[in-house]
Amino acid sequence: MSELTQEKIGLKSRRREQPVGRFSNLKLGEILARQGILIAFALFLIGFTIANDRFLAPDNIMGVVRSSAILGVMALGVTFVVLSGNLDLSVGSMMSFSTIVVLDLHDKIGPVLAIPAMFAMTMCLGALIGFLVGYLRLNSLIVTLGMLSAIHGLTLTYSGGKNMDIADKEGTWFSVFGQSDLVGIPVPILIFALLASTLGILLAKTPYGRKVYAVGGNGLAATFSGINRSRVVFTCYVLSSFCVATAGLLQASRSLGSQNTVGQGLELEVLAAVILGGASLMGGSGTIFKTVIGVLILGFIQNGLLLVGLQFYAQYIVTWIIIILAVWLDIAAKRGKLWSPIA
Amino acid sequence: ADTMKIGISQNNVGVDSYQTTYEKAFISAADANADVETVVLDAGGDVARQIAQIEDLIQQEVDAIIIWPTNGEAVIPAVRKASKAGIPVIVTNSNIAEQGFDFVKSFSGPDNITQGARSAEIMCDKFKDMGIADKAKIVQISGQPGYTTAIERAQGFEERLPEVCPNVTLVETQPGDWNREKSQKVMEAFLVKYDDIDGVYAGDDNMGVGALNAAKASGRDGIIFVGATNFSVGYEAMERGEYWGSIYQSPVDDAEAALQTAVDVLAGKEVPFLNYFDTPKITQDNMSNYSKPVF
Amino acid sequence: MEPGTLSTFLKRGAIWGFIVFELIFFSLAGEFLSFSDKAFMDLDNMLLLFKQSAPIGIIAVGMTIIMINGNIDLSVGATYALSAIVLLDSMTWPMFAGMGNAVIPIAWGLALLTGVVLGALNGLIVWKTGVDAFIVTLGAMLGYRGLVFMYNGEQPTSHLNWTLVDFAEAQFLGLHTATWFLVAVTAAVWFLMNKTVHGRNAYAIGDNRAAATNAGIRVGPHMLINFMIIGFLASLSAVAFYSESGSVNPNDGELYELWVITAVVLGGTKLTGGAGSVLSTLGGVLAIQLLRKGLGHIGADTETVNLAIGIILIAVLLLDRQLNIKGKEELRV
Amino acid sequence: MSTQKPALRLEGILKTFPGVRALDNVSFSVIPGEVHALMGENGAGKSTLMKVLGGLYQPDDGQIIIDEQPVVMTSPLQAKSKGIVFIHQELSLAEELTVAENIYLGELPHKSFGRVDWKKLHAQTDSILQRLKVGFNAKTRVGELSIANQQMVEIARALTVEAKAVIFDEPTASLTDAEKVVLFDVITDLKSHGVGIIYISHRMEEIFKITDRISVLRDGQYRGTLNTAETTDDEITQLMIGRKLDLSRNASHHEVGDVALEVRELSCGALFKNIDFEVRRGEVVGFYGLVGAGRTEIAETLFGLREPTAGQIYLDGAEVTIHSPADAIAKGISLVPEDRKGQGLVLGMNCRDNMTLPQVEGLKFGPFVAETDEVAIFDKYKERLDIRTPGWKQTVGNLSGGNQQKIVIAKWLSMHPSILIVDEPTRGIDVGSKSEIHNLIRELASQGYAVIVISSEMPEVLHVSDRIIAMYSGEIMRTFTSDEVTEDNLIQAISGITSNRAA
Ligand SMILES: Nc1ncnc2c1ncn2[C@@H]1O[C@H](COP(=O)(O)OP(=O)(O)OP(=O)(O)O)[C@@H](O)[C@H]1O
Ligand SMILES: Nc1ncnc2c1ncn2[C@@H]1O[C@H](COP(=O)(O)OP(=O)(O)OP(=O)(O)O)[C@@H](O)[C@H]1O
Ligand SMILES: [Mg+2]
Ligand SMILES: [Mg+2]
Repeated sequence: MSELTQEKIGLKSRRREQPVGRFSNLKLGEILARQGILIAFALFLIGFTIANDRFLAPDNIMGVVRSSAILGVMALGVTFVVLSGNLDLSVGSMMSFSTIVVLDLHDKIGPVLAIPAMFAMTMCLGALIGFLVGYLRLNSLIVTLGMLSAIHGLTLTYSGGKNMDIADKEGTWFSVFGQSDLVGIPVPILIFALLASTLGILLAKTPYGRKVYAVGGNGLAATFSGINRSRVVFTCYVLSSFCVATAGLLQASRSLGSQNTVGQGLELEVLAAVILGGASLMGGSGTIFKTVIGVLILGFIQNGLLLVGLQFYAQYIVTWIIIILAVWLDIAAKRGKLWSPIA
Repeated sequence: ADTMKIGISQNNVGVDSYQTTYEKAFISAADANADVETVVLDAGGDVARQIAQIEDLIQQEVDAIIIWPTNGEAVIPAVRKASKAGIPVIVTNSNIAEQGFDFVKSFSGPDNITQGARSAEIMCDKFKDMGIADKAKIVQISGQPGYTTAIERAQGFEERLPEVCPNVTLVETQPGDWNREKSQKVMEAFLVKYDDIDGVYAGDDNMGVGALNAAKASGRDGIIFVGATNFSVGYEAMERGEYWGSIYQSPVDDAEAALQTAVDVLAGKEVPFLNYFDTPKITQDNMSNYSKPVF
Repeated sequence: MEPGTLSTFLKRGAIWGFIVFELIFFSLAGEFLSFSDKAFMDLDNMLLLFKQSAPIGIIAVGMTIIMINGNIDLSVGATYALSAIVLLDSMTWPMFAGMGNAVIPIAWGLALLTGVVLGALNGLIVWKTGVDAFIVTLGAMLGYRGLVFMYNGEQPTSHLNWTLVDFAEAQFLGLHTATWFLVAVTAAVWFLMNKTVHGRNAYAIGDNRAAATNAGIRVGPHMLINFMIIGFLASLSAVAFYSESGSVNPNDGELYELWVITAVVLGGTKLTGGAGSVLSTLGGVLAIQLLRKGLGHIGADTETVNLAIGIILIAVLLLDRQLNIKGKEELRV
Repeated sequence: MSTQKPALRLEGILKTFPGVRALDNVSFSVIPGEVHALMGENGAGKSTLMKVLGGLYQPDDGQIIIDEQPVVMTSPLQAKSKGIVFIHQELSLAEELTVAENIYLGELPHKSFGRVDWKKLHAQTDSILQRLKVGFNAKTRVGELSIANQQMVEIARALTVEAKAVIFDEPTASLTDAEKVVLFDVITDLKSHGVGIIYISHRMEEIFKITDRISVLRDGQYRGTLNTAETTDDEITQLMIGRKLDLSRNASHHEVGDVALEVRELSCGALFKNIDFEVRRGEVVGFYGLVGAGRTEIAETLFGLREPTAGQIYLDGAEVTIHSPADAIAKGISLVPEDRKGQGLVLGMNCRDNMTLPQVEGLKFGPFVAETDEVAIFDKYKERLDIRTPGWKQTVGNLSGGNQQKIVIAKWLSMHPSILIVDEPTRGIDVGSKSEIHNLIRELASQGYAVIVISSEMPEVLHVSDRIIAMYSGEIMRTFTSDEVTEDNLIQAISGITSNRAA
């Protein structure tokens, strides 16, 4: 690297008058308007509160957040994958895998060893996907769909198809992750919050986060900037599998027993939460904060509709409408126009 | 004797441990019988795939076909094809619609409607013991929408309950999709919404235990949980005294009955057309008579 | 583009190569592993293969258009189920009572109309709100499924009309009715995408939407029409399938969207739009169906089937990549 | 001329973007049969004005008048129907489609049932391509063409319709001289048919060669119109940037140092072969050649993006293998790539983050990115290169083309490389900034950097280089020192006429 500093090159400044008023600062109102998703969130919180006065009861809120935590933890990881311009449809199936594995190992080698062993196994799967998508550049949709199926087969083989349950449910401390409270807040919420803030900072504030955005925004430009695109994608999948393992731990600890299909179908819910939060499927845009909002929206929709007591099919229909309205409002606020400019 | 080639198309094996245990039991029963060779297929819950599998089995010229219908009516034309090809068809676990009876030799499996009815009786009897049969309020968590088993169990329960306990009210039903986690979420909402819940009927023990977990987490005691299809989790919860009762149904019996029926049909024996195997009530009171389910 | 240049054919060849591989593998493995006396590559079995590929195949052909156009449709499974309900239920409506078999074309028409309307609704929302098609149709996947359940609760909707069943089971020139549907749809869509202005514009929009807009192509109406086409094809698939089976579960067609998309991507259509071919999609559909059939033929159990399907999907991509490597001169990116 | 009725007029156009007033009460008109240049610095609002005319943006105020009738231009389609053809600054092509389909995009000729009339399409396209004297045919896939040829496809669109007015937004930015000649012929031809032409370019020599009048924008405001025949470089520049420009070469006579980069017998398949050259510290080496001569590929190889099939690379005398761009950066090499949108920028990212992307790993405060340092770097280069943006938060995709290019240059300058490779560095950059960049390149050299400049603009190569390497078809034809080079022998060398290769 050259010894020269910028000062030695002598950047002589070329003074020019900046035309006054040509560039004004963004106004507060505009900044608010960009957070359309928050407005949407607020709107239907109000709606549900009117429909059922128990909706905003602290217990209920705590309950919703707690049961959203598992989905939420997975969504955090998937946010990284989506930001890097890829998809991950294998998270549901992988979560079933980690839940089953940790429950099985709990009785065989004890929780202290079972937890790291399960994390290691899950993250190996994540690394495999990361290798296929990151280094071999295979299409992530198909790879992860294939892994969805393959990991399901793996789980069935591992468990012999049976439910997996901890023998001594009363006597194990393993339930702390899923069932106990700390300073009055359920531990799953704390774990979710901790992970969300850590990953949020990782994404927003560190060089690694910057690289994830760059790779998802324009992989070629990232490569031309000396970023190892393969490695970034690889780590995103490993990170995602770490989140999945955490979710599996929470799940296992919450119910101390599980079906083989505990995570089935979660992949689309997770993806919906991430997209609802405003991340672009094309990669390169989205934040952890928004994903958390997306997770909460989904959780509160489900809970709110149950509280209102709609038939389940009416819930489907209302969810449809809310998802589209929320995203519509979000982008309409960003572009400042209700209707799209598509010709 | 010549070996019998028997093909089976199951509903959706990966989805719960009942079906997986069934598959395992079926394979080992077939292995135990030197005269039987099997092709075990899984429709993954998809009617189209199941019909394709029946067509494939016909094309492979198996001697008999066992089918666990994904849809009791949609498979009728495919079953007719098998029957036209001279291949006897045995239906297992949940029956096909009457229109198709002409094309099948026998049905073997549990009676879902009776199961639902029995669950209602278990629930009612318990309420009577507790002296709240006049005012109890219950909620139902049903199986995956669209599945025959889910529909029939709910139907049996809902029809029988008013007959035995006319004053018990079923305040709300929501599906739990055979999924413990989903059921737990549904129950959490019920608990917020209703201050007064005396009983929960769940379409299977997995969901029942999910609901139980929700109640435990929110510290609500005194709720009577009744399920159907006693899983080992349910059995354990009964041992702990947290879960009241369920319906004892063994996938091993189910699988063995189906295979035996097929073998009998091929051997030219007379078999009854409706071949229900018994699924008794199991509660904390009589559970010592039953061994813990293996699944 | 005049399709079919040698280089593009070779690039798309991976899927056909894979089909050949499957045929050989299952034929050989079948000799040792299967107790069936029938060979895997039996003519009847191959004819069945086409027939069994029809439900997914017809939708996949539609999905190819949508994906070339740069969108995606996750609601096809629900559209398929709802059209099936309309098809079967309408035959029992009192207003058509006494019409005998004349009700069949009416029921078909109503079912197809359902698909077109649902597709149009998706298309309109995508067009007018500018919300990404992924989200619009993810929502619709739930919403349309809700309509399915609303129609008849959790009960299956059934109407067995044996005339219809016989028609659907019939074989003409050896091909089953459903196969004819698949063939006709593939041919029509191939024509549409390669020979007509609409098709070429759809390619352009998917390739570079800004360029298409700049050139004065009206992006919205094209997307709307394409969503109507896929809606139509989803219901056509239902018509072909349920004419034969006569009963629809409310959760039929679930996960179809994923298998359809898999087939389309295996066929080489880009998820980002602008490139793809209907014929290769057909290859993707056949490859998947053949895989299931073959695994059944050799008697693999559920775990193995799941594992094998997963691994093989990935293997096909690897093969494709290997075929497309340009050699040393390629940019290392 | 100005007595004639204008073909179209823009009056009092106002257009703002969040935080930017791109056009402020701008009026502008074109007379049939004239070539009217629109000039201004990067970000002055030229493209925006044309997009308003082309129906891509709706003005906040003002009106468009065509044939004395006010029109509300709501879509490109409508603009087209009014006879306005827009050749965009940024390539606007569907790469998977053929040349013919792209040229007639949006108006493919068709027969019954909406069938494309391929025969007619290809016949029409072929006749247009003949006029343009290009080496590809109607059925070629556009993605396979070089950037220059893609630009020719864009230009071909001007010939497809009965145009009233044709807008060329920097059509020559990626053309070589041969293609430019063809373009000018086309323009002359259109002109003779009474078409009004709006021509945007930063290249003075072109402006004087083909335009009749020149309108100037500055900071979104209209600054006046001049008759080309009656004006001078200086006068235009004065209007554009408000001061005079010193275009003389920074006569920095500094010592040339040791060899920093040495390349021996370097080959990469058929792309280039037996490349021998060296660059010393303090030296600017220019690479000149036709499109496809292989210059970019050499640069990419030096930057670790391609694996050479033979040959050696030495840095400061030691042989090295460069595995990846990250490796190249670590070894002190920077590359300003040719394609700013595809390779240079993450368009959805803000200006600051784009600029510091290659060094973000080095700008740390603990585990975090040191954002204040980043902003400082941004501010420094914003000032130095006069980048027009409301602030570092602006998304790069919203900048004008030239300002985007400046961000790319800043991105690599701020790395303090010991070897700097710039590929078409001033593509789309205005005269003021261009001379500033040239000065910067010279200055960098004088500070001891080794610089390679790849350019298809002869004046640029001649202006900045100490030595010039002429390439033809993947091989070095000759190396000139700045004293011996003339335009003629340079042109001969790159056309493969001379074959006395330099040692
Ligand atoms: N979509 C947009 N959003 C925000 N700002 C924009 C947008 N488009 C253009 N601008 C801003 O408007 C101003 C004018 O840009 P324009 O592209 O018209 O410049 P130009 O004169 O064509 O410059 P160049 O010579 O670099 O092409 C610039 O400051 C630019 O950043
Ligand atoms: N014969 C050719 N026909 C079409 N495209 C070509 C040909 N040769 C090279 N190209 C493409 O043209 C582009 C520019 O060519 P290349 O980089 O080899 O030349 P260069 O000397 O850097 O020219 P320039 O920088 O002026 O584009 C590249 O994308 C390359 O793939
Ligand atoms: Mg411009
Ligand atoms: Mg080049």
